[in-house]
This record gives sequence, structure tokens and C-alpha cells, in this order.
Amino acid sequence: MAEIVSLAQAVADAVHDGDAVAMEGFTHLIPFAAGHEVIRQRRRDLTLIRMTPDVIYDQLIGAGCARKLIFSWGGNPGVGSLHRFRDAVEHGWPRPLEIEEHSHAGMANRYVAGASGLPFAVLRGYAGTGLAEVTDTIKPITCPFTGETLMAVQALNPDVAIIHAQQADRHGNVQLWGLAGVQKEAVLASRRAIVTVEEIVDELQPRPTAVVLPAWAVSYVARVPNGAHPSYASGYTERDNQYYQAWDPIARDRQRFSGWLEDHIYGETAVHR
Amino acid sequence: MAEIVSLAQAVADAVHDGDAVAMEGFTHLIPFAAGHEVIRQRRRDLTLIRMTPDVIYDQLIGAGCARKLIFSWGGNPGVGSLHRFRDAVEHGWPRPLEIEEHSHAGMANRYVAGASGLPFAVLRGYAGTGLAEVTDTIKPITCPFTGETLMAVQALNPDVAIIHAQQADRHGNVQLWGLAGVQKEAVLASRRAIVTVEEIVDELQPRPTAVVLPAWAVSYVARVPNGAHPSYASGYTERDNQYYQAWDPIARDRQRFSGWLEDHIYGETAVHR
Amino acid sequence: MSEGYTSDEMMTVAAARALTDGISCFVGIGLPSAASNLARATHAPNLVLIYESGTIGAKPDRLPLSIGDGILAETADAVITVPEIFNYWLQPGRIDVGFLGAAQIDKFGNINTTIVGGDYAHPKVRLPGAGGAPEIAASSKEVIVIVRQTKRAFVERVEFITSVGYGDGPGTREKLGLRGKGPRQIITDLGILTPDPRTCEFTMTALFEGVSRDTVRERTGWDVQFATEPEVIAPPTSHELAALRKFNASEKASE
Amino acid sequence: MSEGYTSDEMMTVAAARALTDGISCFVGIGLPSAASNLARATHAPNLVLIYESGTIGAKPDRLPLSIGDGILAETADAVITVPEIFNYWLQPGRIDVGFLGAAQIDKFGNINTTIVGGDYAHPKVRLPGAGGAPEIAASSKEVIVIVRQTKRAFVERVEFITSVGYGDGPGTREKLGLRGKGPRQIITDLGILTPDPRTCEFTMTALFEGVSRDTVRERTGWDVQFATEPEVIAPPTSHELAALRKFNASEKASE
Repeated sequence: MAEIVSLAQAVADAVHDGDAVAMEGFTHLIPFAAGHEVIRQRRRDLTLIRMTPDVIYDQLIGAGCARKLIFSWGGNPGVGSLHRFRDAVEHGWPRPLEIEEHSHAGMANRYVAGASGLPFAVLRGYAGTGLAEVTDTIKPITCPFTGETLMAVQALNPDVAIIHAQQADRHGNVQLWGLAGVQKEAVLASRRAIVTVEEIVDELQPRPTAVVLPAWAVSYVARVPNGAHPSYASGYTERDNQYYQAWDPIARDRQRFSGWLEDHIYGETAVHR
Repeated sequence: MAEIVSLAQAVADAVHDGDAVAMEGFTHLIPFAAGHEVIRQRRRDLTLIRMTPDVIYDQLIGAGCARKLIFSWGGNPGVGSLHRFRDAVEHGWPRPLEIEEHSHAGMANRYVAGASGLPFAVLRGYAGTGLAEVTDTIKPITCPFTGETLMAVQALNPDVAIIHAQQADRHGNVQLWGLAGVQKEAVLASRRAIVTVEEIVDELQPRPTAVVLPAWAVSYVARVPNGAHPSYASGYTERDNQYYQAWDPIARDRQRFSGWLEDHIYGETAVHR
Repeated sequence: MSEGYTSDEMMTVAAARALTDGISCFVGIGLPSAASNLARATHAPNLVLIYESGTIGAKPDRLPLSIGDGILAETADAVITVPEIFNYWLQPGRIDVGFLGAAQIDKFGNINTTIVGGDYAHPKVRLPGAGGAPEIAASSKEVIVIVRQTKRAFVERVEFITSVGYGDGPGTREKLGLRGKGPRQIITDLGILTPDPRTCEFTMTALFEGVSRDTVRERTGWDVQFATEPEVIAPPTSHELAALRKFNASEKASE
Repeated sequence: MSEGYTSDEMMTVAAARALTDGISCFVGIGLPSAASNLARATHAPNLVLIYESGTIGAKPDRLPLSIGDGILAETADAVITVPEIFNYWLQPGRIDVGFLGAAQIDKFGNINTTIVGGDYAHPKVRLPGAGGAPEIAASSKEVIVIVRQTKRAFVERVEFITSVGYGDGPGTREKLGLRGKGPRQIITDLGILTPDPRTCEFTMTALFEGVSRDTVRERTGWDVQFATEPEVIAPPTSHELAALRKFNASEKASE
């Protein structure tokens, strides 16, 4: 049953060194504030899982939180490279980063399998690609009815999922709407789940396109207004496109990045939520 | 792209003798009017597919439309047996009925596989049951990562799916809401789809819990108010519980049933829609 | 039975009492729905009711007439599709109690709702079939069965295993890879049977007031064993009866 | 290039023209989104735009800033989850055209967006990776690629196959069980390449006005062949240019 706590407490309780952590939010509702709290609490040796490790994971990787990255597309959307991610893969800075690489369809199905209590999922995918060769969690599988060969991907069952949503009620039932990505699957696939929300309301009003997570499927709910910034929460906040562009020169330079960490995450003037 | 036509034309164009036909609607939005039109047009040798072949399929089976039934629960909900279904299975009247029997989880996953363009789906199911022995479309499958044995079920890809929904717009985009069952999967798994609707509106307003089927995924839309009767369409009609109870004595007796067919389906006084 | 309540009412009340507040309960059709709604109306207001029609946390204020009654969707915390109910909620073992009825049940708690008499291809009586039961029986953390106790229903071995209880006895569930613990109680109109921890055979461990061992034997198709001292179940309280009758009245009224 | 428009504008216009009205188009990030929105604003008002972020039938009136721009969900016919987009809509072959960009592409239309230089474990340049492209390339009925033509991007063989075009040549797609027909056009800032029906090798079959064969050769990393008489593509109409510039202005304004 969901406990309603501060973000700092949720991260302290649910995210441990060495955990496999999935922060999801596909272009919308990206849990940036929670990611920053993980950096601030100086978690180490995490296996970070995310379909689109964009700026949020660039920051976690640059800060040295990650031992491994499981992903399908690592870029700064509309801007270019993730320089901290590249620096880790290309030069091992601040530490080497092991990668496990999939396509979006494969990652989505890995979460679906995890949420479904199955050890694998089946898809038409990867045939003829280099990914099938370099990634162990992709294997061929034969249809027992037709004999056709398809591809299996291993289920994802993270230790903890972290997502951002628009609303929770006082019991901890969560509702998010708009582009819903793969968040329900990530939460249901994981042993624990933290949900940051824009607002805690007395009663959730059903909304078009809403995904509802009952309180008993969530571990911690923390109220963090604008917790998706620079991403957005439909109905509450707008995407801060300049932040994504401004990230590029910061991330290109180790020194500037370290300064950013100090100023925006660790430092006394950083916004703690 | 959806054509907006009469129900009679939709059935005439889309449902042929010998077709595999899935009429879905799980306790809600059951396409009774379309089922009656299929009887009226005297289709024969159909393979009828439905998770819960309740009164609607009792009527189709009793009328001699079906050669085979693929299903997971065949009863008159809250009332008792389907006597026409039993008569066909137990005594071959009006003709023998081949059956292919699954559980709900198996049927749901067969539609999911069909909608996904996969030849099979995987689930934790059937182990130790008699169904695994009597049904060919259930086979064990081994996880290529863990070695665990799970069960595979063959995909369903009906020739035609028939469902009832609350609304379509003038382009043929369809919206249904409330208990959504397995209708989206049935439509997407099928080569053709007929949707009967309570109402055709100028513009679909997004609704909580709504399932939307774009016009290009539907073949025919027909306006049939109360087309789910005696089942219901949330927001439009109420379930006619007495009809389900009154069905029991009609269906128990071949003669009474034949009279019902004459009066309510074939006869000149029957309601054609 | 003593005056003032029927054996069916006693059975429903006993089944309701078996549900702990706050747990999640996958509700099969028929008697399970009545019992779990009674539990929610009495001692278990936070019971999470899950119906295979796609509702999580339904809170009906009258007895739903079917598993697809509109009131379930209108009062639910979440309304989802049928594939999702089975794949995301039942299959991974999120459900605390699966609550099932039965047409035929055997001493190992295996359930038959498929055929009686003849063989599968030529049955004497064709029953409705599996519905959601096989996977409810396999994947719920534990299962409670509610069924009226008759010689025809309580058989030595079911003719067809639609839903697995303990199969052939100890070790079967593990061998089959079933992850739930299996049936923990069979609640009847005579009392409660629970599995012998050694043999997995269902034993009469509780009797309703006024029910004799002879009556139980007459209405059981196997050589049923009794606990050394079967518990005697307290009759329905006036609160329980009133809540149950209010439900039943609302059911009649809406027919 | 003649006056009045840039080669990037010409490329986007040519890509837009390649989309027939009424078809469904799976839109990858970057240039494909600009081209398909331009098509919808000009000759293909009924083009069904599908984004991997979960929108079917998005009808933005400005250029979306990312595949997750809120305007896509607000204007879509249906908003669904990411697993559903891939499993129910892309994988079964419902999509007429998959529209992809590329970092590196080879003469058989194979795309690399994974690494350049070094090996997979120790790349010189780590690119973003696959995203939705491998399955878009596999399962769309056909694929259109839009990419600026440079010697670095247009290589004899890609270093890593992220998304399969024609693999090693004729027969590869069939052998791999890929159900879509594969890339039908590569649209660049110089013209259009289409696969030779016999060899599957991409050949320059259309040139933009004022583009010379020498320029094409200089900017292609393989010994590129030309059609006997390459088509000369008509320059952008004033209507096309106006629509495209309106989009680009709205993009700038919201940055």
C-alpha cells in the first residue's frame, strides 16, 4: 500500500546502491526531480534502465551513479548527443559504463513480460540487426504451431521503478494522462515503485486516456510540483525546450558539468524537493 | 477505411458461409442485433469464436449457423445452462458442433497474439488441466533464458470481428467506453470488422476508459440503437435481466426455440434493423 | 439449521468471514460475488474486489447482477481490458485470494466445470467450461472455493480437471510450476473443509451449528475425514444477516 | 541550387511529396516529422500520422518539437501506450510507410545509428542507438529514408546494422522473415535514390534542379550508379514553401 512521503525519504527507502532502477516517462512525465534526488543521495553501482535515456540519465551517468545502462535510444531529443553518456561509453569517464542495448519494441515488450510475470516476451524484431549479435537478452524462439522463428527478449524486473504522474489521491491511488508511455508496465514489472505527482487531490476524477495505478501497486507517493521539469506534465506544466538546448554545452565539458552538479544538485543553493 | 452502411448490408458484405466470426463484448456491449442479422441471412458453417458464448451464441448455434465453436465459458450468466449449445454438443441438434475450448486467459491472449501479428502467445496457464490434453491450440513452450516451461496458445485471426460500440463519427472512427473486454484485440486480430453503434456523432469527445478504433482499422459501421439488447451499452441502455431469465425456458425446448426464431428473427413481424 | 437463517446464508457469511480486510480478491461469478460483497459491507471495507470483466477496486452498493454489471465499472478504482486483468494482475501473483465456485470438486480440491458423464467428445452433461478459473486457481496466492455440499458435487476424483487444486496430492502444484499455494478452504452449506497438511486431502475442520457428521457423510462422495474436534462456526450475526438480506433484496428488486 | 529555396527545403518537400494522401505513416524523429507534417498541410490532408510516443492520427497545426510534444496527444484520434503502438499497430503490418532518418546508410539501404569507428564494445563515436527504427524498418509495408547526402553518411557497408534495408542484397529480407517490402526511396538534399530491382543497390534515379552527377559522386561513399535518364524533380511550389516556412517559423517561435 502506498505511503505518502517526501521525495527524499522515498529515494532513501526505496533506492539502494547496486539496485536496478527504471525511471520511465516517454517524452512526457519524465521523473527529473526524482533522478536529481538519486544523484543528491549519491547512489552508486546502479543499473539504470530506460527506453530513452535522455538528459535525465546523462546527468545520472555523469554523476557516477551508474554501473550499467539498459536502453534503446540515448540522445538529447531534438538537440543531439548525450555527451555524458558518450564520455562514459567512449572514454570510461567518470567510470566505465556497461551497456545492454535493445530497440524500443524490445524494451517495451521486456517491461510487458515483467509486468505479466513471464520470463520473456516474443516479438517480430531484431532479425538481421547487429543488436541480435551483441545483446544476450535477445534470442530466437520457434512457434510451436507454425515452426516460424521469432525473437524472444528477457523480461525486465527492476528493483525499483520511478515515474512522475499528474495526481494521486490521499490513499495513494495514482492517475496520469496524456502520453502514457510504458510507465504502467515499468511500475508493475518492478519490486518497488516511487511515484512523484504534481498534486495530491481528495478524489481522482476519471480522465480521458488516463492510466490508473491503485495504491496497492505503488510503494511511495511524493508530491513534487513541476517534478518532470524540463519535461512536462500535460495539464500542469509545459516542456522547457531551452533547458534541453542549454544542456548541450554543459554536458560537452566535464568541468562545466561538474560545476552544474555542484550548483544544481549538491550545493546549498540547489533546489531540494 | 470504414464504410457507413446498414447492418443488413454490412453482414451481407462481410460475413460469408464458412467464415470464422468473432462477436465480442464481455458482459457489456454484446452485438446481439448483428448476431440476429447473421441468423436472418442464414449463414452456415461458421466457426463462431467468443470468450463467453452466452445467449447470443445459443441463438446462432440453435439456428444452425455454426459448424464449430471456439470459446472459454458457455453459460447464461446468472441463469444457468445454454440449452441450445448443450443440445448441439450433447445430441448434435440441429447439427453436430465441433468445439475448441480454452480458458479466458488463453482466449484473451490468443486475440492479443492475433492483434499483434504473432503466431502465438505465451502464458502461465493450463498446466495440469484437462484442457491442455483435449485442445490442440495449447502447447508447452520453453523460455530460452530460464529454461522454464510455459504454455503457448495459437493466435486467433478471425475472418471477421463484430462488436457493438456507443459511438462512431461520420468518418467511421469508433469509440466505446465502460467495460471494454477484448473488443479492440478482436477487431485488430480480424481481417474485417463490423461495428454497430448506438449513435453516429459529428465529433467524438474523448471519454474516460474509452477505447478508440480509427476508421481505417474498421470495415463497416452500422447505426443500430439498442443493438446490444438484452445486453447493455453504458450511458445509453440498461441490461434487460428478464430477457436472460426468459431465455431459459425458450431454449430448453426445441419447438419453443424454433417458434422464437420464426417470431423474432425470420418472421415478417420480427424487428429488422 | 437453527431458526432465523438459511444454510445458504450461513455459507455466504462464512465465506465472507474468510476474507481479511485490505487484501485483493479475484471474484468469480455466482456465490463468490455475494460473499465478497458481504465482506466489504461488514468487516472488510477495504477489500479490493477484482472482476475478470476488467474492474479493479469495484465498490458496488448493491449486489452486481453479473460480473459485467455496470455498477462495477462505475465504482471501480480502475477499469481495464480483459487481457490486462489476466496478464498484468492475475498472472504475476498480485491477487491475494482467488474466490471460485465449482460444479464438481474432489478430495484434492480439483474443480470440474467442463463435462459430467460420457467422455469429453461425447459428454452426457456439457457444463459451461473454464472461464477464468484455471488461471485464478493457478496464480492467486491462495484460493477459497464456495460450493453447496452434495454427493454429486463432492466426488472422489473429478471427471475432468478444469482447474487444478492439489492434483494427485502433495507435490503436484510444485511439479506443475503453479505459483499460488492452492485452495485453502472449501466453504459449503454444511461447514468448512481444509486440506490436510500432509496428504492435501480436504477434511471437514468446521461445521455449522446443528450440522451432524452423518449429514456431511451423506452429502460427500468420498470417505470424508473430520478433524478430531471440528470447530463449530458461530451463526450469522444480525449485522451480517441484515447486510446480506439487503443485498439480496436489491438483487430481486432489479430483476 | 536555384535561388529562392535551400537544399534542405527541397529535400523536405520531395519527402513530403512521396507520401500519398490517406495512407498511414509511422513518423520517426527529426526530418521525417517535418516532411510528413508538410505533406498533411499540402497535398495529403488525410495522411494518418503515427508517432511511437503513442499517438494515432495526430493533426498538429505546428511542427511538433519532439515525438512527445503535447500537441500530438491533444490532436490525435487515439492515444495509446508505447507497447501497444509497437505490438498492435506496427508489428502486424498495419503501417503503410515507415519514415526514417539515418546517421549512416549503405548501398543496400541498411541503416546504422549505433556506433561509428572502433568496435561495439569500444566505439569511437557512440550514436543514440536503435529507438523504434529496427521494427519500423522490418514491419512497415514500405520504408522511406530521409537523410542529407554526405560521404560520411553514405557508405559502402554500414559498420553496424541497426535497421535492416536489403541486408546483403536480393533475398535477404525474405530469408530473415521481414514482412515489409523494405526501403523504397532514400530522399536526400541532392535527389532521390531507389533500389535497383535486380541488385537492390540504391541508384540515383532523380536529381534536384541544378545538382550535377559529380556533386552526387563527391558526396557518396560508394560507386553510385545513376539511372540512364534521372528524373529532374520540380522545385518547391510557392504553396509548399509557404507551408514549410510557416512550420519552421512556429518551431523557432516556441523554442
